[in-house]
Amino acid sequence: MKKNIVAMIMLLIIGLGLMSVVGEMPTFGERRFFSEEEMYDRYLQQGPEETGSINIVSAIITDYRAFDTLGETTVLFATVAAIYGTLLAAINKDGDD
Amino acid sequence: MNLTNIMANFYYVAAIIFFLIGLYIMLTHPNLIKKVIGMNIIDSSIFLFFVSVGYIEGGKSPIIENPSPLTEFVNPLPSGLMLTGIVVSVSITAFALALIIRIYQEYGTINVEEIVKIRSEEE
Amino acid sequence: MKFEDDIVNTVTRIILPFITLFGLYLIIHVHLSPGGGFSGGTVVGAGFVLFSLSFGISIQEKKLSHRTSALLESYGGLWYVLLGFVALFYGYNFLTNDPVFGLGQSGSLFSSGLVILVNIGLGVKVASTIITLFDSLGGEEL
Amino acid sequence: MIELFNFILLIILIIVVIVVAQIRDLLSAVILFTVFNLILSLLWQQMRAPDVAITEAALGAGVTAVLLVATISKTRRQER
Repeated sequence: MKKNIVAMIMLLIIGLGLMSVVGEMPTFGERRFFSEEEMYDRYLQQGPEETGSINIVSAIITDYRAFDTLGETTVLFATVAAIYGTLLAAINKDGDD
Repeated sequence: MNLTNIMANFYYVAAIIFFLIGLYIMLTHPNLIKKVIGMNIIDSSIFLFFVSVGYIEGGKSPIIENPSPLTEFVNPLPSGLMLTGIVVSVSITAFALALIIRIYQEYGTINVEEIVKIRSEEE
Repeated sequence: MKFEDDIVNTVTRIILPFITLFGLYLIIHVHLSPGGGFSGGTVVGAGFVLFSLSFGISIQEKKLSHRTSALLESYGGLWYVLLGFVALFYGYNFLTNDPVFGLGQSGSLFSSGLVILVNIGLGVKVASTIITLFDSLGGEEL
Repeated sequence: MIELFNFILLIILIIVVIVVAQIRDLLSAVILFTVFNLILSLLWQQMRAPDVAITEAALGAGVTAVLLVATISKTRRQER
């Protein structure tokens, strides 16, 4: 029970810090602050001509940032390899005993 | 700290609340599967924060059927980044669950306190 | 993991082609509508997971063996890298789209060369990853 | 109107997360976590991000829940 109270106090401090950051952030849904940037205009104005895809999100993840997605497929491959290593090592060890 | 600004940004406040509750689950519950669920809740809070940053009032989803300069679209960049993040979070969850199954085969429990007790008795 | 129930088996038999068709639709129409390699591949993999939940993993092994699934996953990643190397032979950067692959008419089904080719490989890879994850985490022998 | 709908969805999400934190049965926690992800995908459709909504409904709600249930079936159901 003592552990819960200590965790609550700690989380309260973290929450107050994050909440002060939210107080300084621009209003939700406003165009001016986050979205009037070069990449937004470039993607939305020249995306269909440059990639031929009218769905801009898939144009971003497989054309503009295709190298990023290549790294992500590597993550998937590493996950499957790690799970095989973790679970099959147990079977081989049991077979030896 | 601006109070009216906080009231207008209730999406960010909800993301912070999810983050804190997920962190609370990870800190206080001794069960490993409950810790994995808490980690997933923290991931979802980060996704909620990023996607709500990209939203624009009155914007359409970024699929350009007829190009015209008058139509407003939401920012497609946070959506693409979070699409990557969801897949990575599922990968991390799967690997953590494989480790949990291995721990259960080794110790017969998935409670952290019992595992610590068993390990201290072994030494 | 097997769940023997007539209702579940019948509903699975009816609904499984539509799930797979929807996943393939999401993969093929990546440049026209929401979706893509990740979500479409996940839907196809979830259809296989539903099949193995209702009929048993051993019957699903006959349809798609472990070895085939592992090969599909490896060749999905290899297909991605090979598509990147095609641009190098023409003298452009790695994973270049525009002059190497034809773009076609924007808005039609056969357009946006690299995007749709990459997404087909991604869909195959993600689907086999989901099947492999479920088989290794939920299989009886482990 | 849409703002009110999103606000109600966020309130439901917070209640579901608090129940997930309090409940002792692991299977119920996993099912409530699936509900959490489905409502979250509804919220992302409201925020005009349909790609993320489809991916979350398939990966976050479907596959994660299946993997968690598979793990619970191999280990212990009650949290002690």
